[in-house]
Amino acid sequence: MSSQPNLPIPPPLDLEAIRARLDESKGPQFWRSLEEAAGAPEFQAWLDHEFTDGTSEWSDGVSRRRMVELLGATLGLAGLTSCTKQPPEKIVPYVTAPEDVVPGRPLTFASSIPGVGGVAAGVLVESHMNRPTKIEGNPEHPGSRGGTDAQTQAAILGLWDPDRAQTVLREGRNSTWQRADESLKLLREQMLSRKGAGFRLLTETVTSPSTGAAIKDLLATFPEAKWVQYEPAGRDNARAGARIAFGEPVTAVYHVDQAAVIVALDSDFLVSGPGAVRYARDFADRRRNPASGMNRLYAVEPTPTPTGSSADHRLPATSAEVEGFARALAAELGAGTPAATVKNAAFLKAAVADLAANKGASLVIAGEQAPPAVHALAHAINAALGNIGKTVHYIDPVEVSPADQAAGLKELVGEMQAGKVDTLLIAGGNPVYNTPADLKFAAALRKVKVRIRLGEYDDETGAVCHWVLPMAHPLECWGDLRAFDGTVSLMQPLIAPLYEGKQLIEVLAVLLEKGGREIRDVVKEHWRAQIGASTPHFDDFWQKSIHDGLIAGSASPAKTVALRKELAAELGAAPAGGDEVLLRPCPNVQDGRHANNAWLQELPRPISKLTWDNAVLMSPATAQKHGASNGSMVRLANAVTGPVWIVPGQADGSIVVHLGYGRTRVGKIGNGVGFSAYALRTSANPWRVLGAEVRNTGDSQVMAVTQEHGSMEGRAIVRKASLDEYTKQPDFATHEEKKHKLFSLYPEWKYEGYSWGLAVDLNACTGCNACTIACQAENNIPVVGKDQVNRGREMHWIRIDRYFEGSIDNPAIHHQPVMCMHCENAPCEGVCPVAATTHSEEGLNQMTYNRCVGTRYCANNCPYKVRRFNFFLYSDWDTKSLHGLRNPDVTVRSRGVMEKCSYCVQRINWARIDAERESRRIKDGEVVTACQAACPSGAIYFGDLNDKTSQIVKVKADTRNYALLTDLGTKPRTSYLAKVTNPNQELAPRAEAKPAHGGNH
Amino acid sequence: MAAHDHSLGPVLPPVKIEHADVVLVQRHSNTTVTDKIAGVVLWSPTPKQWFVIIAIAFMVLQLLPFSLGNLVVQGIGLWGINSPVGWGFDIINFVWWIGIGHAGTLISAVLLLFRQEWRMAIARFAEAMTIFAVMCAGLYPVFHTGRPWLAYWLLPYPNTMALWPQPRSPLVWDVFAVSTYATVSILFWYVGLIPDLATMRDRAKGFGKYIYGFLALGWRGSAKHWHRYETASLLLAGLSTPLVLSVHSIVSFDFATGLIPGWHTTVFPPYFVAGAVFAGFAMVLTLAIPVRKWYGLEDFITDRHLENMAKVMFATGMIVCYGYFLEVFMAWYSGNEYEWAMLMNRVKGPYAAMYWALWICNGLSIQILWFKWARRSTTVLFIVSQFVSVGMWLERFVIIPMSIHRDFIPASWGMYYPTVFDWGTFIGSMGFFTFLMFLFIRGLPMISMFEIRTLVKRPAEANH
Amino acid sequence: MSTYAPPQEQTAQAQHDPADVYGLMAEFDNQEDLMKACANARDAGYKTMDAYTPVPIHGLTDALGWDDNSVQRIVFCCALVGMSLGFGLMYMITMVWYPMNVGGRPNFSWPAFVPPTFETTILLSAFGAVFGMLAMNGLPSPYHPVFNNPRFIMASSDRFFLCIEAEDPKFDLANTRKFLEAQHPAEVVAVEN
Amino acid sequence: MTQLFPRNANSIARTSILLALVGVGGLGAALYTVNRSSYNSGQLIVKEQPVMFSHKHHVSGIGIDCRYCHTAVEKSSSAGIPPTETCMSCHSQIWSDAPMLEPVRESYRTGKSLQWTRVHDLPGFVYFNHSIHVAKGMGCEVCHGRVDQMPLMYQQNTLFMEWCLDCHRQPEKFIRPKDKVFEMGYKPQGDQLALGAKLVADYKVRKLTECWVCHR
Repeated sequence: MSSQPNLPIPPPLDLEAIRARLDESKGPQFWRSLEEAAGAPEFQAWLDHEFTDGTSEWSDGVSRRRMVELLGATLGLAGLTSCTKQPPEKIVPYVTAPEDVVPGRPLTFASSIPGVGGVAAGVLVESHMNRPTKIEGNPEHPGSRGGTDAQTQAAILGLWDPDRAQTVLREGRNSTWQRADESLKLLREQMLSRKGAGFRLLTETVTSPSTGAAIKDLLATFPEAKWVQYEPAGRDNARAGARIAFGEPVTAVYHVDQAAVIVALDSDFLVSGPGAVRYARDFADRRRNPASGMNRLYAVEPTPTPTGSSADHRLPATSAEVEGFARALAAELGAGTPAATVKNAAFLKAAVADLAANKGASLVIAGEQAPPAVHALAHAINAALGNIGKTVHYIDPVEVSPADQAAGLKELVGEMQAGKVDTLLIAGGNPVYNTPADLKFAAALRKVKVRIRLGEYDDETGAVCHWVLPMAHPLECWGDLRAFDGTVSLMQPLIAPLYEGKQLIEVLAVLLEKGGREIRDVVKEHWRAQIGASTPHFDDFWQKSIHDGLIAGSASPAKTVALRKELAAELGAAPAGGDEVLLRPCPNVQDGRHANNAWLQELPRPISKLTWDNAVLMSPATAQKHGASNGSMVRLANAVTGPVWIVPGQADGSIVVHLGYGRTRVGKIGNGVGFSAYALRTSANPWRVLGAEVRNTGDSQVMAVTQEHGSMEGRAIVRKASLDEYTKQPDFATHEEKKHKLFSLYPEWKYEGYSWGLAVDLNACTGCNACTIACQAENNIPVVGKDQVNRGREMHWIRIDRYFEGSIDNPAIHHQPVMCMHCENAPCEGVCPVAATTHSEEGLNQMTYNRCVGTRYCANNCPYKVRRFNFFLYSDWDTKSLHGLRNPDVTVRSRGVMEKCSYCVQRINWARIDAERESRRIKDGEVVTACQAACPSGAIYFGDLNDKTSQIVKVKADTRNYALLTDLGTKPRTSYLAKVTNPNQELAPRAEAKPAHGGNH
Repeated sequence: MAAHDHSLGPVLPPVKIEHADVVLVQRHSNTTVTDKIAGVVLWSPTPKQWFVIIAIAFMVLQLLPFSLGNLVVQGIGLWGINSPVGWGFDIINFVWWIGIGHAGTLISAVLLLFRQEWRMAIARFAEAMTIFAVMCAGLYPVFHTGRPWLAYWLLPYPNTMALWPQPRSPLVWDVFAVSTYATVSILFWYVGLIPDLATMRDRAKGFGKYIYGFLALGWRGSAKHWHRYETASLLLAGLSTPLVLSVHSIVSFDFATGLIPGWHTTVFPPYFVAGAVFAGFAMVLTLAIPVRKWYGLEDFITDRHLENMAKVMFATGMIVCYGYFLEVFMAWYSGNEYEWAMLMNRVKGPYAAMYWALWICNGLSIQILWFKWARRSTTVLFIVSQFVSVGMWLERFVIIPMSIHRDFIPASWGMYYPTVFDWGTFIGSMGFFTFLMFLFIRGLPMISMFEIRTLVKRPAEANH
Repeated sequence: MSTYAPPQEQTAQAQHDPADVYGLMAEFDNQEDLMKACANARDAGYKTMDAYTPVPIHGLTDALGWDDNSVQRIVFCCALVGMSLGFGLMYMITMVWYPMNVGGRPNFSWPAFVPPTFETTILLSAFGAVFGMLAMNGLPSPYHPVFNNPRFIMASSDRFFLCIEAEDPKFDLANTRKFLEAQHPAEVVAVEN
Repeated sequence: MTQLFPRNANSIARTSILLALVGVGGLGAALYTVNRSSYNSGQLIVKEQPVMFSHKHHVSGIGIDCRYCHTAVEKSSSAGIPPTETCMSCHSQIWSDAPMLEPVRESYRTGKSLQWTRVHDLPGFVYFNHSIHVAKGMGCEVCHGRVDQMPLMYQQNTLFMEWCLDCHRQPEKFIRPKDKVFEMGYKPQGDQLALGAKLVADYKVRKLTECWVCHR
């Protein structure tokens, strides 16, 4: 049926693709006839732009479509009538059937994907006929426990991205790997003669032991050669902090579940940074049941993060104030550092008291971008509190070489400037784009005689290199990586490289004249050498490890560390305060590596809900000071110009700008989205620009934001209470609405068989967006582009509503994932004139796309506004590679039909069929929705409400359980567990929030 | 026949009769009635205004195929609708046009039941307006669907999917109501035309007489025919009266059966019907006032007609205002926070201007009709009519987009801005309407001759 | 006065072969005379006759001694059919052909069936009224002997006619003409068949 | 002479009305027929195939079980089309040089797949699962007909939604004992409806007629 084994690209007649084309719509047919009818080049261009990416090209809306309007109008009827019958469909069977591939049934393989800092995310990848289509977390993996973050979910789109570097380029002209290898061999000859002098290897952070070994091998063979690592959002500060504290760049591993009190210093540890996925789970485990040992989180941060919004107490603070707070905290807790003063003494006092009261059960976490001093202080405080070994332990750095990357890069550029570098091999990363502006990397690079680029995209760096070698996507690679706790996570390819991609270790092999070996074996042999001796039956062991996706028990052992006396001294003086511009990796595209990932570009940023743009984030007061409002363009330090976005709860005086935008050469999606903040960066101060001039240019720009209204209007939507209120009244969320009985004139429907229901624990939800992307990947949800988002037409089936509550300067921030409620009395169903949306015996609110004529009445009548409409042909029919990405079990919707969350009915159906075949009931946990599977903190529960033993039944029995707008009599199947915060009595509760009760009175 | 030519045209020169308080200026015989009205079509020179208007209408009409063509080809996204506002101009205009249609049926049916003589002069005209308005209205439900080529799925017909429409949906009710309304209106109109078509047949020259003759079905004014004819007309009137009430009630169900604040309102059916008549009479006046002038029909459409229409318009207008008051009152009285929020959004939300404009157009402007002189001044009536037409359009804007753009979950609130394609479709349909209306005036007797004849005082009566 | 001067030679009296005479037609210039003429004809025992007028005249059929209420009956039957068709359709769709759970409402949610049923009732009744009326009137009949009278075109404008048809048992070309001429008509002509 | 229309105009008028009515009815009937015709359903139409494969020969002639080639039918949604090697497992020995089989051998040599034309072609938005139907006692024959008597494969049934529903509403009319599923020309012992009712109960067959059973 589908692709043959080892065939790099799915064959043109991919069953799913054809199915997709045959999907109910006349759309694809029509477009085909339009193409045929009008083969004009500008037409092709138009089609490409409008539909291959279906993104920002929409932007100037109607006008840019003018050209085809008349033509379109005339072709209209032809297009519509010409497709009443299906074209004949081909079946392409295997020639030789591979083992254990059953046509139509997906297989799952364990693998790993490197995140920022090269730290592994353990994943399971679903593969349909050798087409990887969906990424899930690996429950066996310590860094995942089954959860994933948004980037990992979106990696699958990265794999199929049609804009990836597709072939070897030599000075911009197509070439071949064979040619490349030849010149690499020549290079090897030269290097041998000169001991590799003048050869430099520039990579991102390497945590892969086998690749590390190969590099070491290289450096051994060519002693004069040098290896430099650089990542713009690397962990330099963490390492530096560890050096100050312990004299060595150890990596800290936290046991968040062991901590009763946590202080996050400018740290978003629940969502970003190594181990975040695991930490989110551990953190949530201490909040799922408020009654038993709920933890308390203090967050001190410049700009609101998901972590900050999950905190019980949050203090907006400029980076200087954060450090000041850290110093004061350390001093108060007797870490032997000089005292310091802070703005908000009460907050400090409370935190200190709380920490002191929980020695050994408390935790202070410094953020990835926090200056080294803060890291050092955090270590010192944890030591002082006796947390080391309890809530935090230290391990040898997970990096192969924990070098100071900034320094390394600086030196390299110096050498390049000085012409000391003849050959530079840049593997991964994108230095021309993301190195600090003051280094003028591009200029220096031009001084290098031979510039070789191994990259996933022919990007900004590739543009100035002689050779551009396509790099394989992680899902096309064999390899090994280390997880946040050192666990060795194994990578296995899910598909042969789509575009001739190779991995660094293969290129090195050529230089080392060790080519020709299967990477699979290279990795295996590496580990045989490492642990083979100590492992009986290594081959079986290895087989199992590959199957599990990790080497069991390979987590790095805890290291005993001791604080250095010099710590206090080396902290240096407290930093100067004052207005600052802080640079932060974007929560979605991070340092820019995901800039061409349409899913991440269109994914609303967790707090601002912006899409397709980065912005100059300001507190309301700061914005006022600069006379700026949302969208007004400001010029920063006379270097970059960007639109302002006002963020309640941001620290006054701190302006935050996200990195990763303004890419000029990455692909159709990422080019020209936002502005590049790297221009503000200096190698000395990568994260902070002090006293940068801010000038309001007077013009403004439209921002595509998915939520225009941030207030709950006093309605009982997110219901919450403090721990005390909760203990006083456990059913605070519903006791109001319990007062009045809702009745119906109609008899109730009975649900005898299965009865599906879903619940979201608002106490666990951090608003990290993983579920939204997981849903998008699972259900073939299209991307619509900035202009369409602007018109309020985004398609996400799960929207995460973000509400501000309380003072505008430091509001409480609530996240609420809203998907279809599958109401038993669904308002949408009664109004559909063609019965395209009806109710199933199992209580699902069914949306039958192929019956929908698109009156949109259902969406109008949906009180939750969870229905999404295909106003245009949003699904991409034309890009072949994207057909490979699609989930064959879900119809690809076409123009003019409604769609919405289906509770992943395709998964329910598979489970039901498997169960029925064995004539048994579906077991609890057998059906896991995509969002539930992805959620790092395990906030989503799903199951059969008629199975009294199921988890969902227990969850819905919780006193916190409530449903939205029940007073409308819709009887939703989706419900929420009300939020309970654990404020410190010493501090006035953050939001002057008495619990918002159910019912509307 | 040979003797018959333009020189023998209108026998009575049009004379302005001051404040004729009669339904027919009594200087007519059956003959002159025939000559005057049939003459408009058959031999009187066509006023130049007719050419101007129909030319403009024809040009404007071109917007319709352009807008709809693109819509079908490229997608409904060309309109300004979005999530949460799934209905915009499409349904606004649908309701607006349907409403306008109602005046015709009301005049020809309800007034016939009440034996109102003044209906006779304007009925034909108003019924034609009904038909064309319904045709315009009918465009929207079809083209507002995401996949118009499948709109026929709303009809109950046996198919290989074994699927049927879903009769709980008000949209299905609409299909039944609107199609029935269109059919019955056309029948009613045609039946009314038959005797006059016979007259035209007997007056026309050349090929025209064959066309009229064909349409007249060989009507010969036999007493027995008249007998059954009158029975049928009476029955049709009796059927059309509940029909016309049901149609706009059902249209109002599209909203009243929804649960959106601002839609979920029990007062809708009566006040939609009243609003429909309100808008309809405004449109009748808009058309009647200039036409009567250009064709010198003051004898037949007298100031009495204008005044009566003004009175109906005024009365229905006041009912509509009562409806608005009731919405406000219920929002407060229900004590429901969503209802109240809905009202506040109307009063001071982003679209507040529309709401207040609505009050000015439909509430304030008609107050001048308290005065008799105003009710008899064509200028005043014409201007008020324009206000009312705009006002009734605004009412639908206030009800449809303004209710759904901010409903229950604040996070999903949004705004609605029409695009050029929204306007193109709307204005295009106006052109379509005007075009058809003026074709009708040129080709068929716009006033029912045989009914007017019944108003002619015969010498017998005229004497005493 | 009329806008017409129908050619005189055609209105000249001509002797007709009784076989191809449809009837005798008397022309009146006002409806009072017509009414009287009809009443007299009825009293004189004529049955098969008809009057032709440019306006509906109440009581004219009584004067002709003729009555009929077929249209009412047709409409009533159509109404019943329409109602049962409408409701039957709704019932079959929701209960028999494809019952499904729609928004938790019962399959037989009859209140929702009322509007469509109402509309079908009206629709069929209207058909009954219009097509019943035409059928009963034997329309369309583009050809009819009465049109043979050249002055009959005035019947659709301002003249009134009474035609006593040859079928009438009491019809006799000479006597009937005498009878009609006694009714002060503008003129009496024999209409060819 | 002021008659506008000739004497026969009346009869012409009335007949044309009659004809119009008949015409409208006829048009409806025509649409209905075309809609259900094999032109629309593809029923009973033999499609061009790269190799003239005869199910008749292989099934009734040689007696190969369906599952020998359609291996996935009990495990998966798709029954599975055999890889070339399955053909070659026999045809490397017998008919190993029949010109008719050249495409097969070529495919095996070159590793390029044979491209069959799909005979039972459901639209993309319909999700049919072979395994569950087979597991619940629904014989191949019920949908695919007497494959053992088809020299060239064609589509036995309309595959219209109404056709699916016919069985989904009354499985007892078609269900058979599990061990007879792959049997061609199966005849129920005794009354199908009685037996069917029993089997439906035994196999816990659900009458699934809701949308998401087939459309997702």
